[in-house]
Order: sequence, then C-alpha cells, then structure tokens
Amino acid sequence: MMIFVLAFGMLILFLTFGIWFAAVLDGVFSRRLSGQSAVGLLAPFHAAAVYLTQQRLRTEAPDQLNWFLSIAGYLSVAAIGLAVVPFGPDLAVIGLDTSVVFWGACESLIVVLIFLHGWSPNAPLSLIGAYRYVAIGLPIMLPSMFVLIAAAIPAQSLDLREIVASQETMWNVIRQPLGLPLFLLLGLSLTLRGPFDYADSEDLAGGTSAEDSGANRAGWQVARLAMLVGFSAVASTAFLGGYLGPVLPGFVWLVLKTLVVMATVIWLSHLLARMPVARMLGLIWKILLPISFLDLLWAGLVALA
Amino acid sequence: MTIVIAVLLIVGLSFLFTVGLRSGVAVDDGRQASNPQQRPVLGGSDPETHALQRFHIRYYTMTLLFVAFEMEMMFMYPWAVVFVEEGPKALAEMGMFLAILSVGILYGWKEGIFEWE
Amino acid sequence: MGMNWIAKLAAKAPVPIFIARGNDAPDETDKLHLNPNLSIVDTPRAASILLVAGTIPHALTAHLHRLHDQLPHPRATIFWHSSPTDQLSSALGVTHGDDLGSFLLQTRAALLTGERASEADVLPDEPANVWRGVGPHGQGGKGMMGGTPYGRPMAMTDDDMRDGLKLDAYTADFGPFLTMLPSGMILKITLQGDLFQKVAVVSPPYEDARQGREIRTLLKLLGLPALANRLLIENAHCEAGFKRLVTLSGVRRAIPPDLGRTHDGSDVRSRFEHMLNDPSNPQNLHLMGLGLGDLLEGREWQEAMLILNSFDNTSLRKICANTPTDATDDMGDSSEQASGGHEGMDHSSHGGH
Amino acid sequence: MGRIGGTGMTDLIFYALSALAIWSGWRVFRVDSMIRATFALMVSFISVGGIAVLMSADYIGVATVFMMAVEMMVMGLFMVMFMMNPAGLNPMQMVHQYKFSIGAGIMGFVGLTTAVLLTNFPDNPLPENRDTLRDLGIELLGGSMLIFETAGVTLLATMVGAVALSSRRGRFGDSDVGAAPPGLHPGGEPAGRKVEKGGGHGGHGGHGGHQMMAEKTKPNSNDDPHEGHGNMPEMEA
Repeated sequence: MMIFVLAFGMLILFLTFGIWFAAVLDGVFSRRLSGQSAVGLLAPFHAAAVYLTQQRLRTEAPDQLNWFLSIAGYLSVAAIGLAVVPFGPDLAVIGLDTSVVFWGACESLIVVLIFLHGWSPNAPLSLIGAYRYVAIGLPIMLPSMFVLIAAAIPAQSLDLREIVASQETMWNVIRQPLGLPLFLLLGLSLTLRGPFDYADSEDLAGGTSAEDSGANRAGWQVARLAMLVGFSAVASTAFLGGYLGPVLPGFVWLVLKTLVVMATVIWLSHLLARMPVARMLGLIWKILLPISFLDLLWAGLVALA
Repeated sequence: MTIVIAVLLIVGLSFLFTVGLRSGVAVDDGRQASNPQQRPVLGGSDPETHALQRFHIRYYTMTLLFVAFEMEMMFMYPWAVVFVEEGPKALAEMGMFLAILSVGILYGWKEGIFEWE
Repeated sequence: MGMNWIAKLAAKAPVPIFIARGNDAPDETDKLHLNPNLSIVDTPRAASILLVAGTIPHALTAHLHRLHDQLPHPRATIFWHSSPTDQLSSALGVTHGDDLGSFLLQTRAALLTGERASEADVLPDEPANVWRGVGPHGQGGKGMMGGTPYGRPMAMTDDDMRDGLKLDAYTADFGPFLTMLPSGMILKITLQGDLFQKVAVVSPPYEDARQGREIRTLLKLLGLPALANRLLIENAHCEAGFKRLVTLSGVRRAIPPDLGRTHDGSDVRSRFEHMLNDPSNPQNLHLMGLGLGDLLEGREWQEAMLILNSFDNTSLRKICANTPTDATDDMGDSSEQASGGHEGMDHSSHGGH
Repeated sequence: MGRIGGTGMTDLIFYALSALAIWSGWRVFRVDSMIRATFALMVSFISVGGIAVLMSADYIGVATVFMMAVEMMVMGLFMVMFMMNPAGLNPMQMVHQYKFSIGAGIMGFVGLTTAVLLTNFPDNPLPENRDTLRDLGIELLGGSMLIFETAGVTLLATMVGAVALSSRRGRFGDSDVGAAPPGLHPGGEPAGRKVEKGGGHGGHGGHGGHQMMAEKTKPNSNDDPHEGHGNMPEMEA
C-alpha cells in the first residue's frame, strides 16, 4: 500500500513537472530555430492562462460528449502510459506482466481518441484532420510494436520491469540500434508533432483542434504534452535502461533519460518536413515496416549469439 | 486488482482535471456560444451543409490489411517471451510466419492500395 | 472589476492575434511574427484580438464579419491601415505612426480587466435555418436525411472521380481568411473525403496578396513553421545555416515528384527550389490555359495546398482566370465526363433550404 | 503490493465493470450516431477486458483492449462511410426487424445465462505466479505449431481477399470495368439509374435511399424510390 502511494505520488510529480518542462523545451527549440530569443520558464503558465480566460465555444450540432471524452481520455491514456514505467526496481504504479501489450493498448486507444477529437466538432477542417491521422496513426503502430517485441526478446518477458533488468549489461539502444529511431517516429505520431502531425497541422488551420477554444484548447495541449512525457518515459525505459545508472538514485536517472528522449522528439519535430499523407503511408508500409522486421531479426540473432 | 484500481484512479483524476479546467475558470462569464460563433471555421465563409457525412476515405483497403496484420501481433507477444528458450526453432518459425504475411503486403503494394492518387 | 489571478497570468502572455489580411496589407504585417509579445494563431478560435491589416474589399466585408463573430469572448478588433466597417465601428483603428505591438498589449490588458467590453456579434443570433421545434423530433430534420437538422441540411450523395464510390460530397466556400490559402482567395471546393472533387474560384487572391510569402507558407505547410519564421529575418535565405537546416529537414524529398506539373514541366519541387534559391526573380511559367481544376482535382488536401502556394501571385491569378467562377457544371472537365456524366443537379441547390 | 481492500473490493469492481459493459452494450443500439455506437461497443469490450485482468488473465484482458480499440476504429471508418446519416443528426431506428431482434436478443440472453448457471465449471485453480504467457508461447512453437503457421496462411488469405474485393485499381485496370449491377428481378434490367437518361448518378446510384431522394432531387432525375434497399438502414415507418 505504502509503495503504491509512493509510486502514485511520483507519477503525478513526474507528469506535472514533465508537462511544464516539455512546454518550455518546445518554446525554446521553436524560437531558437526561427532565430529569436528564448522564452521564459513561466511562459507555459501564461499561455495556459490565456486559454482559460477565453470562452469555450461549441460548434453547430457537435458531439459534445465525445469532445469531452477525447480530451480527458487523451490525458488519461498518457498518464496510464507513464504508469507502466518502473520508477525503480518494483516501483511501478501499474506493475503488469504484460506491460508491453498494455502500452500497445494505450497506443491504439490514442488513435481512437484523436479521431474522436476531430470528429466531434462537426467542422470540415477538423474532420479531414481526424481521418488523415487515422491513415498514419494505425500503420505506424506496427513498426513500434515490432521494436518493442524485439526489446522484449532479451528480457524473455513482456514486463517493462524485466526489460529494464535485462539492460543491466548493455542498453537496448546499443544492442538493437534500429529500435529507438523507429520508436521515436511513433512518439512523433502519438504526440501530433512535426512530420507525423497529420491531425493538428498548419495546412488545416490546426486540424482537429481548429475548433477548440478556451478550456478545451488548454486541455488538449496539456494532454499532448502529457503524452510526450509518457512516451519519452516508455522509450527511455525500453531502450535506454530506464532507472539503471551509477551513483544517482534510479528515479533521477529515469528523469534524465526521459528529458533526453523528450528533447530529441521535440528537436526532430521542428526539423523534419511533413510529407503528404499518401506518401507517408507508402513510406511506412514499404520502408519502415521492413526495417522493423530487420530490427526483430537482428534482436533475435543477438539474443541467440 | 491493483492494476484495475490504478487505471480507474488515473482515469478519474484526468477526468476531474478536464472538468476542472472547464468549470474552474473564474473569468469565463458562462456565456453560451451564439449562433454566429458556432459556425465552423472556414476563414469567413459560410458552409452549406453539415460537415459530418459519409466520409470517403481512400485508405480503406489499407485498414483491412492492417487489421489482418495486427492479428498476427497477438501471436508474436508469447513468441517473444519464449524466444531465447526455444532458440533457432523460434526464429525459423516466426520467420516463416512473417514471410507468409509479407506476401500479403507485397500483393497490396502491387495492387496500389497505399496510394491516394 | 479587478483582475483575478488567472487574468493576471494571462496578461503576461503574448497576445494571441488572428490576422485578416486586406488588399494592401502593410509590409510590416509579416514582421509581427517576430514580435515576442504577439503570437499569431491559425484559427480565430484561439485568438483574443482580430487584426485587420489593410483594406478589406467591399465584397469581403460579410466574410470579415463572419470571421469576427467566431472569436471567443473577450475579444476586440483592431483595424490597421484601414478604417473600421460600419458594423464594427466600436473597433479600434491604428494608423501608420503608432506602435502596433504595445497597442495590442494595452487592448488585451483592457479586455482582461474589463475596462473594455468584449465586442458583441455583428451578425444576428439566428441559425442558418430555423430548426427548433420543426419536424417530428423537434430538431428540424425530416426522415433519415431530409430537412435541416440543427439548422443545416446534410451533405448529399455525389459522384466520385477516383474509385466510383458515390458517397457524400462536402461543398463549401473556403477562405478568404484561411492562413493556408493566399489571402483574399475564396474557393468553392467540393470534397469527397479529403480529395478535391471540384473546385471553382469565387474570388481570386488580391493583386498584391503575397509579396513573396509563398515560400514561407510552403514551409509551414510542410510542417516547418520555425524555419518559415526564420526567413523573416533579413537575408536569412542566404545564410549557410538556414540552407543546411532546409536540406536536413528533407523538404525536397517530402514534396512528391511531379506534383502540380505545368505544361513547361515545372512542378512544386522545382518551383520551391526556385523560390528558395532565387527569391527576387519571378519565374516565367507557361500556363497556357491551365485552370485550378486541372491542378487540384483528385488531389488530397495537403497536396492541393502545396500546389496552390507554389505559384507566385501573378501566375496564380492567371490560373484563377482560367477556372470557372462558380460550381455550376457547364464547365465539367474531362475526368468528370469519364466517370459517367454530369451531375444533373447543381449541388448547391441542396443547400438552399 | 499488500491488500487494497479484500474480496469485497474485487467484487465491487467486478460489478461496476460488468454494469458498464452491459450498459454500453445496450447503448450501441440506442444511439443515433454511428461513431457513438461503434465506440460504445468499444467501451463494452474494454470493460470485459478489465474483468479479464481482474481474473488474472492479464494477457487476454489487455489484448482484448488492444485489438478491440483498433478494430472498432476500423469498423467506425466503414460505418461512417457506408451508412446514411452517420452522425445521427436525424434520429433513426438502426435495427431492422425490430420486434424479431428484440425477441432474438432476449432468447439469446436467457439461453446463455441458463447455460452459465447450469454448467459445472472446472475447479482446479492454477498455482500462483504461473506464467501463462510462457505456456502459450511454448504451445505455439511446440504442439500447436501447425495451427500457428496455418493462421499465417489464413491471415494471408484474408489480406488477399480484402485487397482483391475492395481495391478498385489494380495491375489489370479498374476492377469494375464492364461490370453492371444485378437485375431488379431475374433476367431484368440492371438496377440503378441509367446514365443516358438525363444525367442520373449511374452505377450503383442507390446510396441515396428513398427518404431524401424523394424530397431533395429535382423531378427530372428519375429516381427509383426503391433503390436504397438492401444496403442502407432505413426508417421504420
């Protein structure tokens, strides 16, 4: 019981701190790249306050229930994704023997929730965003599942706790070099960023969130950032050894690695160009999927060697 | 059981947070959106019809292929757990399984289902 | 009325503004992107202040008013280098000499404290069609698809030029104040899913709509808004660092080959290259009766937007002139005829209930 | 992890999840929006997955959620694509043969419940911490290897079938070239409006269904009011 409360407290702390930091990092990267001065540490709070001073609008004949559920659900799934991450040996909020599958379930629910977010407002631009996202959100899950399965092979378990333990001697990022890059692409897709932002992109004036104002907008942006935190924690656990590390306590190591992954995802999102959706669909099935097969084969051969 | 409780707790808190955002805003004067405000964003134009419609997706064949592929994932999870124990046999069997499925992808590719245009 | 703590926090944030561009928007409008006190947003739903830059032609004032009403409260309108319309006479005007940035900040602060009342709607608070209490369920509908449920009719079945599945087509005017379309341009687009089925020009872009903004819009459409803003800095496009970033981002690979090909063989990729490397020299494209329909029909949304923004303004206006100005079917093109004849009925007649 | 509540708590969660599963399953037939119906079904499946996790069948429970989320998403796409009035903007009856389906539903429920109550379930609890996933893996690679590989071939057949049936464009040109819809009665004229007669829709023009056609179309576009039958849900009069 005590352990559960401790882990849960760490989860909340991790999530809030992570959301804030992700927002700051995002601001810093985008403004640096555009050749402007950096932003302040409190900027995310100010921006959120702006949304909260604005009226929350609805559209004509929207699906109000699903609009709410998509925002709240996205946040929940992000937090649940983070909850499977072990903060230390035997210190996970959701300690599950099949946590890799559980994370997969989170991934597929996110596609549903983002679709719902674009569907609910009954508006053309958000509807296009929603459908376009599904075209990419579904197939990009395949490579990500393959690399996670590859990460599970040396651990002989689908439990993230075991996967961390199996990286005691060597991190998966070295043992299976193709895994992390492929997984990062999934992160871009789950958090609606950069080259995989087919839902909320500029060519649709914000896509699924084009109709969001006030609290809805604040909620959606918070959920996106929460997803970034959750994803980064999972990635650092599966590929960078999670809480493993010398001298410092395990939790600190996990936080540091999460920040590194987070920064990488944000950096990639500002620097990679987005291609039209049909081209991306071909890329995923024809190139990324074969690469993930290769990763699996590699992982299998290494495990047998 | 702890797992289910943890999930329910997290979902509950997230919902509470989202409700809190909506209702806890003191500045929101509770004004309902007026009819002109409800019009969907079209850059100043007025739509003729509702946007919700029988939406014509172009990738529907791809989704069918995807669902079949996703099925296969369910076999891979238990496979990954026993891989090291079973050794080359596991590698060979899964290799065959994936090879069979890849034929499906190649066929779809040939038929041009990944293309919009 | 004092400010509560949320309003105090909000007052420190950059002012979210939505820019409605008029015909002769001042050159400094683009530079607003670099102002740290402002954040230029893509949708009126996120904006606190509507900035009208330049003169809005008379034909577009109705659109401006519709746009204005879509902003959430508290909101304000500022006319910059233009005079307020009659219906928006309470809006503020800023002329040449004034410092726009600080003026926007002051206005937003006044909105937050309540010193300045939020602007009321211009348009009457009425649904597009009367629906309350109409019909057997009181939602304005009739039967399965008929009537005007919640104020509007439903989209109706229409031909499809791609795979022949006749599903609902969505027809609407897009523009003139959408950030991804050239300003002033209104297109009547019929979409089947996210594919352009038919396109007609309701209003062409302004004569001086873009002043070399195409390249920045293209970069934004390709998901690189930070690089697009970097181009606003003097001589940025000559910098080696910028060029390296553009190469790194894989923009050239991201644009599909042969997209938006004209008769003389130039496509979006080559036009993008040209704009990037030689922005001062306009390209002389041989358009030869090329219409928007030839370029956009059958294209997916993002591709269509890339094509639209890959042309310089003169060429785009020429292309618009080659395009039918309304969605009536008398100009049906070859692809449509191939897929089994015209729609006998004008689609827009559905909407007229 | 210690005790968080006793059996009482487990029972409580079980009943809550069951109630959610049944309620959302019922909503599937009561809501007008295809999307709501689809995802109500998904919620129902997720609750069942939760119950499976509660019964320590972790893999089955989590996999149910995983698969169902994806499958309901795909089903939703198709539902919206092919059903008239997919958002339920006008209320409608989604069930054909309303009374019969209610009867069949009740019969099915009673039958299954009786079967559950009368069955003697085996009572040999597994040893604690038995790794069922590992057992499954060994089984797949050992005794059931042939089944496993056959599943691969079956899935391949599914893929090829799905692609062949639904893809219009292929290596040999459009699949519907020269195709004509079946006759309204054996040997009769092909169904659907004729292209040559004053610009109808051609092909399978029946998607419109009769309700809207009757009042929306101009009189000259010779609509046959019965074309909508068969592939569309319709209002019970």
